[in-house]
Amino acid sequence: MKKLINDPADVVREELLGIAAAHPDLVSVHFDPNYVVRADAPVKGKVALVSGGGSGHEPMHGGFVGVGMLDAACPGEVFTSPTPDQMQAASKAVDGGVGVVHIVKNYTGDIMNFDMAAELCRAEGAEVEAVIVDDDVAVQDSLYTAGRRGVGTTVLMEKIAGAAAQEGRSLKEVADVCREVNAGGRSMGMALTSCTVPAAGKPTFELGEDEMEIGIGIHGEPGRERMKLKPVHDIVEMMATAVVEDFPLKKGDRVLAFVNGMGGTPMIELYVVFNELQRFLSGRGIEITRNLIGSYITSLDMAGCSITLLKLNDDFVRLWDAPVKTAGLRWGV
Amino acid sequence: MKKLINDPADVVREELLGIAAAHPDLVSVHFDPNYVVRADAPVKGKVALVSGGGSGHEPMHGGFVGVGMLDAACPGEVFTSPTPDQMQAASKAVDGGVGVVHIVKNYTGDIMNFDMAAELCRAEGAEVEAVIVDDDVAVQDSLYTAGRRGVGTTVLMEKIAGAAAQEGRSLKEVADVCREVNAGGRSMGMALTSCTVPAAGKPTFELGEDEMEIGIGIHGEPGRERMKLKPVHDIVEMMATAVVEDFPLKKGDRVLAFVNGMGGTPMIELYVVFNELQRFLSGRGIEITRNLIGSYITSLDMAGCSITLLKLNDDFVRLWDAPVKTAGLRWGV
Amino acid sequence: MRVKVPYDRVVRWVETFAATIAENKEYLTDLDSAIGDADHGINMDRGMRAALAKLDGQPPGDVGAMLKAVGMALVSSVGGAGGPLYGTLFLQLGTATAGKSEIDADDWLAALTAAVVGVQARGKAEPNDKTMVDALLPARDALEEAIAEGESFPDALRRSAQAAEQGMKATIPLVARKGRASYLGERSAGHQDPGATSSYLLLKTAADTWSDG
Amino acid sequence: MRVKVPYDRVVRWVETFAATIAENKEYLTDLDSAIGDADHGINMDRGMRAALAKLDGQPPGDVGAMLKAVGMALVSSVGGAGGPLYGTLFLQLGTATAGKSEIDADDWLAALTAAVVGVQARGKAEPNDKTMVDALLPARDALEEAIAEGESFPDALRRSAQAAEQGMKATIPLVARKGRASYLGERSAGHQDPGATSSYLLLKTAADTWSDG
Ligand SMILES: Nc1ncnc2c1ncn2[C@@H]1O[C@H](COP(=O)(O)OP(=O)(O)O)[C@@H](O)[C@H]1O
Ligand SMILES: Nc1ncnc2c1ncn2[C@@H]1O[C@H](COP(=O)(O)OP(=O)(O)O)[C@@H](O)[C@H]1O
Ligand SMILES: [Mg+2]
Ligand SMILES: [Mg+2]
Ligand SMILES: [Mg+2]
Ligand SMILES: [Mg+2]
Repeated sequence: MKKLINDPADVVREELLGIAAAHPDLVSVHFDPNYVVRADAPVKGKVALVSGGGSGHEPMHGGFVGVGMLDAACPGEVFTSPTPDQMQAASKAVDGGVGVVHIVKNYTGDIMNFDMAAELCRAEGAEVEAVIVDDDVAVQDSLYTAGRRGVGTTVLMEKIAGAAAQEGRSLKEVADVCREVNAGGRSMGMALTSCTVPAAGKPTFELGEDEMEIGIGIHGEPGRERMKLKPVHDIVEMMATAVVEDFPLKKGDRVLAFVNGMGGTPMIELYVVFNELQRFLSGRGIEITRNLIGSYITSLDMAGCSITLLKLNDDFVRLWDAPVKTAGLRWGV
Repeated sequence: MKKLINDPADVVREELLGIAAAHPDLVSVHFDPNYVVRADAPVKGKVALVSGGGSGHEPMHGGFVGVGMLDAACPGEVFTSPTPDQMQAASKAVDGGVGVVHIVKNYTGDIMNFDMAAELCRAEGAEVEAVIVDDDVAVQDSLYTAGRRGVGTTVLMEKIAGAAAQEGRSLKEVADVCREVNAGGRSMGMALTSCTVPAAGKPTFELGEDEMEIGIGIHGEPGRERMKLKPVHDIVEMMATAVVEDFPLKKGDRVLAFVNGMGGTPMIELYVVFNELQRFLSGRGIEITRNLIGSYITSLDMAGCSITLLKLNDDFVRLWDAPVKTAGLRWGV
Repeated sequence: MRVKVPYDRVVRWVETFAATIAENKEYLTDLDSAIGDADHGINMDRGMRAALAKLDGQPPGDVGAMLKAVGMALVSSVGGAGGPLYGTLFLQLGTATAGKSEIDADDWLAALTAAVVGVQARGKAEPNDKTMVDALLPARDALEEAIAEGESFPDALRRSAQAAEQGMKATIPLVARKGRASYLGERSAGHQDPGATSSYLLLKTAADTWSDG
Repeated sequence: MRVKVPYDRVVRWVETFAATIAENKEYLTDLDSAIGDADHGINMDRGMRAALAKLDGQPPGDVGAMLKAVGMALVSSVGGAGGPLYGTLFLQLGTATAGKSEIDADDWLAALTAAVVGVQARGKAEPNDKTMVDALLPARDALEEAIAEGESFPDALRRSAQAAEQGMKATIPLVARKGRASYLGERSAGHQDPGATSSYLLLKTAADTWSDG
C-alpha cells in the first residue's frame, strides 16, 4: 500500500486536523465526536443541512460545508457510516431554530445510524427531516432489497438544497427540494483500478491489466460487471445509455452533467470523458445546460469515473448558480 | 496502460474539445494551432498574460485562463513544450495593445520555443516580456546547467500576476511581479508511483511496492533520490526542510503554503500532508497566511505530491485574494 | 437447582467475545471484502475495544446496565450497519436484564428474543435475506425449544450456538436482499455473510463461557 | 568531375531520415526515458511526418526552399527541445542552400556549418554538454577535414557520419549540462544522449542516400 499517511488508524483524525488548519475562515472542526460545521453556525432562522458518511470520499462531505451548501458534515471512519452521536451533536450545533435536514445516502449503515440520530434529536425537541439519496442505476431497485446506492447526485443535492436553505425556505420546502433533486438525478460509475482501504492495506478487489469494472459504487464494492478495457467512447456510451434510459430522458430535456473522478484519475481524462458525454447527449438532443467536472465524490485512490445527470428545471438552475463558498465548491462569492 | 482515453494520439485534442464544451462562458478554444483564450479576449488596455507548456499538467494551464488570471494558454503535446506558432497566435489573440507577458517554465524546450515566439511577435510589432519560473529546489542550480525546473510556483505566479494585470498595472510592472513571485517561491516534489505517458503506454519509471522517489519533476523525470517509503511525517519533513533551508525562511516569515497533488493522489491524503506541513512550519515559527490544497499542477496519473512555499508580502496577499474566475481556481466572483 | 450465570460471568462473556472478534478481525474483514466493503472485522473490533474501555467504569452487579453500556459503546464507535445492529442487540439485552445481578435460562431467552426483535425492527431483515438475522433467529428458536424440552442452561446454550452455526453456513448459497451485499445481486451467492459469522461467534462464546466450570 | 547531389536526391534524404526516425521511434524514446521524459522518438516522428506532408506541396527544384519548409514544419509540430533545435538546423541548411537545384561538398559543408552554428546559438550548448551538438560538431569538423584532404563527396559524407557516431557514443559517460538530462546530475552518466543519436541518424542517412548509385 502506497499512501501519504502515517498510521492507518489516524488518517481520518489527521485529515480533519488538516482541514481545520486550512479553512478556519470556512469551517470549524470538532473532535470526539467528529464533525465539521460552518464557521458561523448556527445561522439563526435558516434551515440547517447536515450530511455525513464514511470518510474516503473527499471533498465530500467536509469540503462542502460553508455558505450556500452544508451546515455540517459528519465524517465516519473510512467507508464506514458515522455514528448517531456525531450526527446528533452536529445537528445540535447547527440548528438555527427552524429545523434540520439530514441528507442520507442509501446504505444500510447510513440509514440506520441517521435513523437513530433523528430519534435522539427529536427526543430533545429538535425538528428533523431525513432525505435519502438513491441514484445509482447500476443497482437494481426493488422493494425487497436495500435499493439503489446514493452516489453522485448527493453532491448536486447538497449544493442545490444548500442554496434553497440559504434563501430562507422552510424545513419542508428544503426537504422537498432534496427529494426533487433525488428524483431527477441518476448516476453510474466505473473503475480502472480498485481502491485500497488504509486499515486493510491491500486493494479491495483485483483487476487485470486489461480489465475494468462497470457499475461500481464508491466503497470499492464490486460492480455490476467486469469486462475488457475499452476506449472511453464505448465506456461513456455504456454508462450514459444506462443513465439516460433509466429516466428515460428525451429530446429537448436539459441536464446538469456531472463527470466525477474517483480519486486517482487526473483532469485530462475527465475532460476527455466529458467530451464523449457531450457528443453522446447532443446526439440524442439532450442539452447540457450546466456541468461539473472534477473529483468531488471519490473512492480513496481508485482510478475511474462516474457520470451523473440531473434533469434541470428553472428552479434548479437558479439554485445551482447561487453563490457557494466551501473548500470544495466555490463561486459567486 | 489504464486510462479513460481513445487513441493516445488524440488525447490532447479531445481534452481541448471537452474544455471547449464545458466552459464556453470562460474560454474559447482554437485548434491548429491549439490555444485557449479568455472568452472576452482581447481586453483592451490590459496587459495580457500568456503561458503554456506540455499537456498532462491539468488544470494547468488551460484551467487558469479567465478573469484575473491568464489571458491565454498554449497546450503542447503531452509533456512536450508547445510550438512558437501556437504562442504567437495566442499572443496576438489576447494582445490588448499594452503588451504581453510570456510565463515560461524553465525547461530547455519551453525556453527555446518561447524565445522563437517572442522573436515572431516582436517582428510583428508586439511588445513581449518573457519571465521564467525556476523554483524546484530538488535541482542544483548552476551557471553551467539548464538550472532549476519550473514547477508549483507557476500556479501562484499566474494567479498573482493575473490579478496585477487585471488591476491595470503596466507591462513592466506585471513582469516585475512575476519575477518577484519567482524569487519568493520554492518547491519540492515526490512520487509514490510513476506516471504513464499515453503515447508511451508504459510507466516512465518503475518503483518497487515499498519505494518512493524524492525530488521528482512534473514530467516523470527521475528524481533526486529513490528511497524506502516512509510515513508522511518524515516525507514532509524532508521536503519542507529542503524548501525552507533553500530560502532560508526564518521565524516570523509569512508564507502561502501550496500542497499539490500529482494527479493520482486523493484529497484525503493532501489534507494529511497539509497537517504535517502546518506542524512543521509552526514549529519553526513560520506562519501560513494563505494556503492552496489540491491537484493544480499534475503529472498525468502520478501518485505523489509537491510542496510550494511562497514568501508573502502585503501586495502578494492582496493580489492572491483578488477575484479570479477560471475553471481551475475561482473565488470572489 | 437452576443454573444461574452471575454478573462476573456475563462480563467474562463480553470480554471473551471482544477477544474472539480481535482474533477473527481479518477473517471477518475478508468475508466482507467478497460481498461488502472490507470492514466488518475492523468495525467490530473497534467497537468491542470501546466496549471494554466502558466496562472498567461500570458499577458492578447490574447485568442490564453493563450490557446497555456495551450497546451504547457500540452505537457510538462502530458506525456502518454493524454499529446500530449490534448496538441495538446489546441495548435490548440490557433492557431485558435491567437490575439483575445474575441471569438464568429464562432471562436469557427473554433477552435474546428482545434482541432479535430489536435487530429486525432496526434493519427490517427477514430470514434468508443473508444477514446476521440468519444466525440470530435460529439460535433464539433453538434456545426456546431446548428450554421447553427441559434441557439444562448449558446444554440449551450449546444447541443455540449450533443453530447459529448452521444458520451462518446456510447464508452461503443465499442471494443477499439486505445490506451492502444486495448490490451484488446474484454475485453475492456463494459467500458466507460476515454479520451472520460474527453473530455465531457471539453465541458460541456465550455457550463456551457460561457452560464450563 | 565534382559529385553533385540533385534536388530529388536531397528530398530522398529527408524521406529516408523520416523513415529511419519512424523505425527508431521507440529506441529514441527509450533512450529519453532513461535521462529525459520519454518522448524524443515520438516528437521527432511527429515532426518528420509533418515535414513529409509539407514536401508534397513544395515547388520542385529549390533545395533551400525545400529544406526551409522542413524546418518550418519541425518548428511548428515538434515542440520541446527537439523542435526549435532541429527546426533551426533545417532552416539554416535551407538558408545556406537557397535557390540551389543541386549541392556539392562545399555547399554541404557551408550548410552544415551554418546549421551547427544555429543549433549552438539557439541552445547554448558547448561540446561535452551531452547534447546533439556532440554528434553534429565532430561530423562537421570531419567533413571539413575530409574535403581539405581531397576526399570525394561520398567518402567525406561517410567520414562525417562516422565522426557523428563516435560523438554519439562518446556522450555515454558524460554528465549532462544542458537539457532535461541535466536535472539528473551524476545520474545522467552511463546513458547515450537521445538527441545525439537522432543527429547521428541524420548524418548517416545523408551518407547512405547520397553516396550510393
Ligand atoms: N438490514 C440488515 N439487517 C440485519 N443485518 C444486516 C442488515 N444489513 C446488513 N446487515 C449485516 O451487517 C453486516 C455488515 O456489517 P458491516 O460490514 O459492519 O457494515 P457495512 O455494511 O456498513 O460496512 C452484513 O454482513 C449483515 O450481516
Ligand atoms: N540546450 C541544448 N542544446 C542542444 N541540444 C539540446 C539542448 N537541450 C536538449 N538538447 C537535445 O535535445 C534532446 C531531447 O529532445 P526532446 O526529447 O525532443 O525534447 P525535450 O527534452 O523537451 O523532451 C536531448 O537529448 C539533447 O540532445
Ligand atoms: Mg462499511
Ligand atoms: Mg518533452
Ligand atoms: Mg462492511
Ligand atoms: Mg524528451
